Amino acid sequence: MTSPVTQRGRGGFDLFRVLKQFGPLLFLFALMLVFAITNENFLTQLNLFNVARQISITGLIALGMTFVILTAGIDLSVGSLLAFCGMVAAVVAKGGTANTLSLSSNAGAGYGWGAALLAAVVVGTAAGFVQGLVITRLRVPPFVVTLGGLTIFRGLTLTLSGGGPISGFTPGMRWFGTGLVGPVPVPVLIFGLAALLCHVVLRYTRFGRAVYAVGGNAEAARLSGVRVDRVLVSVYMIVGFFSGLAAFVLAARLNSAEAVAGIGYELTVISAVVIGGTSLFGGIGGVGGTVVGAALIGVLVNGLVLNNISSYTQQVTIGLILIAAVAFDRWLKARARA
Amino acid sequence: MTSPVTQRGRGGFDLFRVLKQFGPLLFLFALMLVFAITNENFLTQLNLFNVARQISITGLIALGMTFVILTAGIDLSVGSLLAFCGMVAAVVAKGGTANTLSLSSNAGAGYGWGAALLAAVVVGTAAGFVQGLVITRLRVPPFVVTLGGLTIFRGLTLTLSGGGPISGFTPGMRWFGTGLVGPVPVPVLIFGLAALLCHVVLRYTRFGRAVYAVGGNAEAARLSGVRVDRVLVSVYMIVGFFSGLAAFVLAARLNSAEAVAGIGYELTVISAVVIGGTSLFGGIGGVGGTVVGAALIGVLVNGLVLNNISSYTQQVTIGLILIAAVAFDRWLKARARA
Amino acid sequence: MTGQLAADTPVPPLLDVVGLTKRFSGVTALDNVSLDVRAGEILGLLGENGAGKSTLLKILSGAQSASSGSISFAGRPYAPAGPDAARQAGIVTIYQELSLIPTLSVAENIFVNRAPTGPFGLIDWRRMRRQARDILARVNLSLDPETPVSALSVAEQQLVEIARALSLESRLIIMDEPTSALTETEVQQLFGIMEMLRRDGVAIMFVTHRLEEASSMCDRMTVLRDGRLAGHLLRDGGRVPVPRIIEKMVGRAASELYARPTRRDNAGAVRLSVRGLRTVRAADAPHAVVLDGIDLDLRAGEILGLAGLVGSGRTELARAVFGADPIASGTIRLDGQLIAPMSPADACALGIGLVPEDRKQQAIFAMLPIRQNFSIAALDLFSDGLGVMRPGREGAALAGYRKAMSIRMSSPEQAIDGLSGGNQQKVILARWLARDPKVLIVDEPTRGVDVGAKTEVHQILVQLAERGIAILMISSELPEVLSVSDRIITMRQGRITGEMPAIEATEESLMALMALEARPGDPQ
Amino acid sequence: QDRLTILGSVPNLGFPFFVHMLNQIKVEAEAQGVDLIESDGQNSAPKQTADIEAALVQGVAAIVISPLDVNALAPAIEQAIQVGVPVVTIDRRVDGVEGVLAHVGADNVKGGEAEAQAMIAAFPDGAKVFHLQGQPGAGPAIDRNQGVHNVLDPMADKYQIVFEQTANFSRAEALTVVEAGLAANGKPDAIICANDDMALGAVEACAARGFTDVKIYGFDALPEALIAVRDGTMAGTVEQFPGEQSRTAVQIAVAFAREGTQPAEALVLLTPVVIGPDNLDQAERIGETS
Ligand SMILES: Nc1ncnc2c1ncn2[C@@H]1O[C@H](COP(=O)(O)OP(=O)(O)OP(=O)(O)O)[C@@H](O)[C@H]1O
Ligand SMILES: Nc1ncnc2c1ncn2[C@@H]1O[C@H](COP(=O)(O)OP(=O)(O)OP(=O)(O)O)[C@@H](O)[C@H]1O
Ligand SMILES: [Mg+2]
Ligand SMILES: [Mg+2]
Repeated sequence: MTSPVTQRGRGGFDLFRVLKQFGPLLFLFALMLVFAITNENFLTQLNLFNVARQISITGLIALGMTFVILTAGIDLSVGSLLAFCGMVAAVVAKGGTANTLSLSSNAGAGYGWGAALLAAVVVGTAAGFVQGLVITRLRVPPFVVTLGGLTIFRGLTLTLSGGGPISGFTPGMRWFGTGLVGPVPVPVLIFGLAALLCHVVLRYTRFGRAVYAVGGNAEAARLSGVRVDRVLVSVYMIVGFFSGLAAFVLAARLNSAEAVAGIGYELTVISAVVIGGTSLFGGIGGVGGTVVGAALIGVLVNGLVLNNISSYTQQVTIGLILIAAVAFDRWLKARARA
Repeated sequence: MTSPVTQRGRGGFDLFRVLKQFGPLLFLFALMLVFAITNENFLTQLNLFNVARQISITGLIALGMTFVILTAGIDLSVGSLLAFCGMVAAVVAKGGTANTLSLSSNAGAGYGWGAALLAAVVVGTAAGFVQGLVITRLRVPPFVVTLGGLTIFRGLTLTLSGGGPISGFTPGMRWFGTGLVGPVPVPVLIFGLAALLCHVVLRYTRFGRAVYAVGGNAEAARLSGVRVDRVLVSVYMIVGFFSGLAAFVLAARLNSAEAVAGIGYELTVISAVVIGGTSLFGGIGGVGGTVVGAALIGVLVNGLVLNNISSYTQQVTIGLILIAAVAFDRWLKARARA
Repeated sequence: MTGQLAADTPVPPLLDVVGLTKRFSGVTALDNVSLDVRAGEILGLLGENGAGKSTLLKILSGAQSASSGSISFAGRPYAPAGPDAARQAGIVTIYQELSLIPTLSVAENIFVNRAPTGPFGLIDWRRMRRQARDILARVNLSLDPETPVSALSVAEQQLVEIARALSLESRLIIMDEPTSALTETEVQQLFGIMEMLRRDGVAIMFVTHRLEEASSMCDRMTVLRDGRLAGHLLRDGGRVPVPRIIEKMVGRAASELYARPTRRDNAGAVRLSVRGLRTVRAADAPHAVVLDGIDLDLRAGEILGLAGLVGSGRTELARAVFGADPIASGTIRLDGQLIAPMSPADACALGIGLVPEDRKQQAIFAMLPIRQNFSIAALDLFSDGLGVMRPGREGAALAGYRKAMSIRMSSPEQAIDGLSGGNQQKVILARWLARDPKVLIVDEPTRGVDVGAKTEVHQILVQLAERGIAILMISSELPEVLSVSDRIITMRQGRITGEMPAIEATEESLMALMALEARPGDPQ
Repeated sequence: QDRLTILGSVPNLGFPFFVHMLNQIKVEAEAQGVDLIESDGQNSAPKQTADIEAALVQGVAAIVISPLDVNALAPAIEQAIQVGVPVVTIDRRVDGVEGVLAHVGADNVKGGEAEAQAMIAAFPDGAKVFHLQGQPGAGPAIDRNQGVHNVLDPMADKYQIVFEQTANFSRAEALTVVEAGLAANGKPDAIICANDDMALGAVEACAARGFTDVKIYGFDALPEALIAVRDGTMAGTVEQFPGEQSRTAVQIAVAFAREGTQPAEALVLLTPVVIGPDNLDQAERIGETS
C-alpha cells in the first residue's frame, strides 16, 4: 500500500540531495546564461575578468566576514575600516599628508608599497583586535561595537585626510590593483589565493573547527574546552586584516584613497556571505558559498549595466533576483529534505 | 567565616539589581547632565522639543522594529520603504505626479491629507505583509528579504518620482509635521501615543507575548501552539505600518517627499532598538528601551552640534559613546549578577 | 494482537494508529507501525535508542507529519495540521527535548498562547502568576513563577513541562521520557499524578528507558524495534518482568543488566582534592544551590558516585570543579598541585573533563555533523603541530566508539540533531572519552540512553577507572549509582551529607542521607 | 562687545567639494571677525534641518547654507526667517520661500549645459558619448543631468548617449561602471560625468584599456581634477566657484547682521566655466595643485 509512495520518494530523491549543495551556484550559472544570451559581450574574457576584478575587493572582505558570521557575529565597520586603512596606506605610500594630490607618482617621497601594504593590514588587524576585545571583554554585542566602529573609522578617515582624497601612487603599488599575471588580474589572483587559504583554514584546521563550534553553540563550545573569547577576537582580527588588504588593493586600483570609499560595503559584503548560504545565526556555511555569493552579486550588477538597464529598474531587479536566488536555494534544500 | 563575604555580596546587591533595569536611561541622564553643563541652551524647552521632534521619525520606525527584532528578525528595508510611502503620500496629496513641484499648496488638486495618510500606511503595511510572506512561505531569511526590499523600494521610489522630490502640501497635512498641541509638537505626540500603544500590546496582549515566545525559541513556540508564521507576518506588517506613518510625518514636516529620504535609517533605527536593550537574537527587550535608545541617539547628536564639535570629531564621539552606553548597561547587569 | 485486545474489551480505543510510516532522508524511522490506546490506561512505549518512539509521538502531537498511515482519535480520523490542532483535539505532549521558551518566565511558559485576560482582553498578570503557582504546586515545585526558565535546572524544567501539560484540558497525554532528569522522589510524585489521571479516564502514553518504571506503571506496553512494531506486552495482573521487556526490545534473550561490575580494588592516590569549596549566587540562576564548604577526595581509578535530590548542588559542584562557574573560595588540587581552573579550557588542558547534564543547551552543536560534535574537545589530539586536522585519526576514533557504544547513525557527516536523544548522548560521551582525561566528571551520563547501551556505558566507565582515571559520576538513578560506583557520597543543599562504600550502600540508606536535614547548629 | 555667531551649513562633508565650501566660509568668517557654527548635513535633509534648529536655539545672527535639497530644507529656512534670522543660500536656491536675504550661486543646470557645450565644441562633427550620473534623487545629480540633456537631446542624432548609468558620485563605482560600458559599447569619444570623482574613475577605466584619447569631463573643479586636466588625462571640469560663492555669502550675511545692510543684489549668480587646459588659471583652486 505504501510502496508507491516510497518509490516516488526515492526517485527524485538523489538528484535533489546532490543539487541542494549547489543552489547558489546553479542560480549563478542560470543568471550567466541569461546574460550570455542577452548580451554578446558578457562572456568575453575581458568582461569576465572585469567582473572578477570588481568582486575581488568586496570579496576579500566577505572572506573575513564569513568567519565572523560563522560565529554568529557581524561586522558593520568594514566599509569605514576599508576607507581608513586605505587612507593610512596612502599616507604611508606618499610619505605624509602633504603633497597628497599629485596624480603622477612621486616615488621618492614615500615609503614604498611594502610599507603601505603592511600599514594597511596592520591597522586593519589592530582595529579588529580592539573591536574583538570590546565584544568579548565588555560583552557589548558585535552589532553595537561595529556600528560604533562604522562611524568612528569614518570620522578618523575624514580627520586624517581632511575630507579629500590622496592620489598618485608608484607603479609598484599600482600593480596590485591594475597588474596582470598571465591573463589574470592581480586582485583576482589575490582574492583566489585568499579564498583558498580561508577554505583550508575553516575546513581543515583546529581553529576552523572551533569557529564552527562557537557559532553552533557558544556555551557548548566553552564547556568543550574551546577558548571562545580567543576565537571571537581572532575572527574580528581576520575580517580587519582582509579589510586592510582590500583597502590596499582598492587604493592601488583607483590610484587614490578616498574618504568616502566603502560606504555601504557592509551590506554588500554581508549579502555575499548570506547569499552564499552562511547562516547569520552561526555555525552553518563556508567560504565556497561566499565566493559564489560575491560572484552572483557582481555578475548581476555587471549584466544589468552591460544591458544598459536604467538605474531605477536595475535596483528593483537586483533586489528581486537576490531574493529569488536565496528562495531557490531554500526550495532545493526543502525538496531534498522531503 | 563566610558571613563577611555574604554580607558584602548582599550590600551592593539590591542597588545594582534595581539600577540594572535602567542602564540606558541612567546613561541618557548622565549624557543630558553633561550637555546641560556644557551648553546653557541644551535644557531649554525649545531645544528639548526640537530633539523630541527630531527623534520622532526614526523613533516611530524603531517601535515597529522592536517587534521585528523581538522575533529575532530584522528589517533593513525601512529607510527605502519610508521614501516610497512618503512619495506615495505625496502623489496622493498632490493628486498625481504632475505639478509636483509647486511649493505653494494647491489644495484643490489633491485628495487631502486623509487620503495621503491612508495611502502611506496602507502601502507600508502591504509592503510589510509581502516581505513577511516571503520570509515565512519561501523561508528566505529576513536579512535577505529586507535587503532586497531596501533596493527594490528605493528603485520604485525613484521610478515613481522620476528622481525628483514632490513638494508643497496643504496646511492640513503640514500640521502633522509642524503643528503644536499645546506646547507639544504633533510628531512628538504621535510618537508618544504610538509608543504607549506598542508597550501595551507587547506587554498585555496574547499577541505581544507570542512575539516574545517566537523570539525566545520559535520551535518551542510552535510546539506550544503559537502560530509562528502569523506572528512573523504581523511584525513585518507592523514595522511597515510605522514606516508609512513616519513617512507621512516626515513629508509633512519637510513639506516635501524626497527620493533620497531615509537612506541609512535602517542602522539608526536598529541602533535605537539595540541600545535600548532589545537582543538581536530575539525574545528579550521592549518598547521602553527603544524610546530611551532613540532619545539617547537624538540627544547625543544634538548636544554635539550645540557644542559645535566638528563633524569629523562628532562621528568618532558618537561611535564611542554608543558603545560606552551599551557597555555601561552590560556592566550594570554583570554587577547585579555578582 | 491489537485486534485481539480490542475484541476483549467493549471500550473502543481512544487512539488507533494503523500502518504508520515515517521517512527522513535516508532513514525510515517508522515502518508500518500500528497500536492503540484506550481511555484511562497508561501505555508504555518502549524500544532502544533510535527505535522510533519520539518520532511516533511527534506525529501524534502534530509536530511532524507521517509519510503514510492513518490515525483515528476518539472515533474520528485524526491528522493534525500542527501542535495547536493536536491540542485542540485534546492531545497534550511533553517532548523529550525540553520545549520551554528560555527567555520567558515560568508562568508565561505555562500559559503560552492562553494567558488569562481581564478587561479589554488585556493580560491579567496577577491572575496568571497565582494560577501558575497553583499549577506548580501540583508537581510540588515551589518556584517563583517570575523566574526565567533559562535559570532553571534541567529537572526543574522537566517539572514545569509536566505541570504545564497537566494544566491543559486533555484526553491523551503523551510523555516522552519525562523521568529521565528526575530523581526517585519526583518520579514517585509524577506517578501519583498519573494514577489520578488514569482514574479520571485520561489516557497516557509514556516513554522511558528505566524499565522498572515501565514495569510498575504501565497497563500495557508497545515495543518498537528498528522502527517496526516488535510486539505488545500485557500486564496480565502482575508486573511484566524486566527481562521480558528487554527481550522484546533487543530481539534476543536479555543478558544480565545492572550487574554490579566486578569489584575492583585499585583505587590509587588522591587525584582530585577539593577543600572548602564555596560558590556565589548568580543573578541569572537566582535559586540555584550555593555550594557551601565542599570537601572531597577523588582517587585515581575509582568511580565516585554522587547522589542527591534535584537541586542538591551536584551539578554546581561539577561545574565549579570544571571551571564553568566562578568559585568564591576554597581550593582544588589535582595530583597535589594547587589548580584554580579559571575556565573550562584550563580544566581541559589540565586533564579534567565534564559531560554536562543539559545535552541540548550545553553539549550538542545541533547543526554540525556528528564528526565535529565528537572531536571538539580533543582537537589537539586529532591535529598536527600546525593545527591542521588529521581526519584519518579522527574518523578512526569515531568509528571505534560508534562500534563500542553502538551509536546508531547513517554517517559521521550527518547533522547530530538527526540522531535520537540517546544516540546524541553517546556521541557526547565519546567526545570526552576521546580526550582521555585524568579526571572525568559525568553528570547524568546515561540520561535517555537505552538499557543495552547503558550497560555499555557503565562498562566503559569501569574500564576507564581500571586504567587509572578518576571518575565522578552524578546520577539521579540510584540503581545506577549503586551498581557502578566504588564509593558514594550524598549531597543536600550544597553540602555533603554522607559517604559510604558502594558495597555497603542501599537505596534506603542513600535516600536517608539525601533527605537529611541540615545539621543543627550549622549556620544558615 | 558681543561677537556675532553665524551658522555655516553644507550638505555633506564627506565630499571634498563641500569641504572646500565650508573651509572658505570659515576663512571669510574669520576675516569678518564672527564666530562660526559648522554644520554637516551628512547627506540627510532631517539632519540639516536639525542643525538649523539647533543653531536657532543658540541664537545665531545669520545663516549661510548650501541646502542639501531645495524643497526639503524650505521649512527649516522658513522657520529661521520667521524668527528673524537672515538666511543666505549658496549654490542651490530654495524656491518659494519669502524673505531669503540673498542667494549666491551658480546654477547646476547651467553647469551641466556648459559641460555638454564643451564636449560639443571638442567634437563639432558629432560624438559617441557615455554619461555618468550622480546619486539618483540627489539635487545636484538631477540638475546636472537635466543640463546635459537640455543640450544633447535636441542633437541626439549627432551626439548619441550610448551608455548612461549612475555611479553614485563615487570613483570606485565609476571605474566598474565604465569598465562594463567599455566592454559593452567599445570606446566612446567622450565621457560626461556629474562630478570629478566619477571622471577620475572613468580615467582609470579608460587608461586600463589603453584608451587615452577619450575626452572625459568632470564637474566641481577639484584640485585633483585640475591636475588631471593639466596632465591631459581629463578634458575639462566645470568650475562653479564655490569658494567665491561662500565668501560672498558670508559677507552679505554678516553685513546685514551687523548693520542691517541690504545686499546690493539679492541674487548673485556666477556663471559656471568649463576649465580646460587653456584656462586653468581661471580655476579657483589652481593654487592647491602645485
Ligand atoms: N529530523 C530527523 N532527520 C533525520 N533522521 C531523523 C530525524 N529525527 C529522527 N530521525 C531518525 O529516526 C530514527 C528514530 O528516532 P527517534 O527519535 O524516534 O528515536 P527514539 O526511539 O525516540 O530514540 P531515543 O530513545 O534515543 O529517544 C533515528 O534513527 C533517527 O536518527
Ligand atoms: N551558572 C549557571 N548557569 C545556569 N544554570 C546554572 C548555573 N549554575 C547552576 N545552574 C543550574 O541550577 C540548577 C540547580 O540545581 P543543581 O543542579 O545544583 O542540583 P543537582 O543536584 O545537580 O540536581 P539536578 O541537576 O538534578 O537539578 C543546576 O542544575 C543547574 O542547571
Ligand atoms: Mg526519543
Ligand atoms: Mg544536576
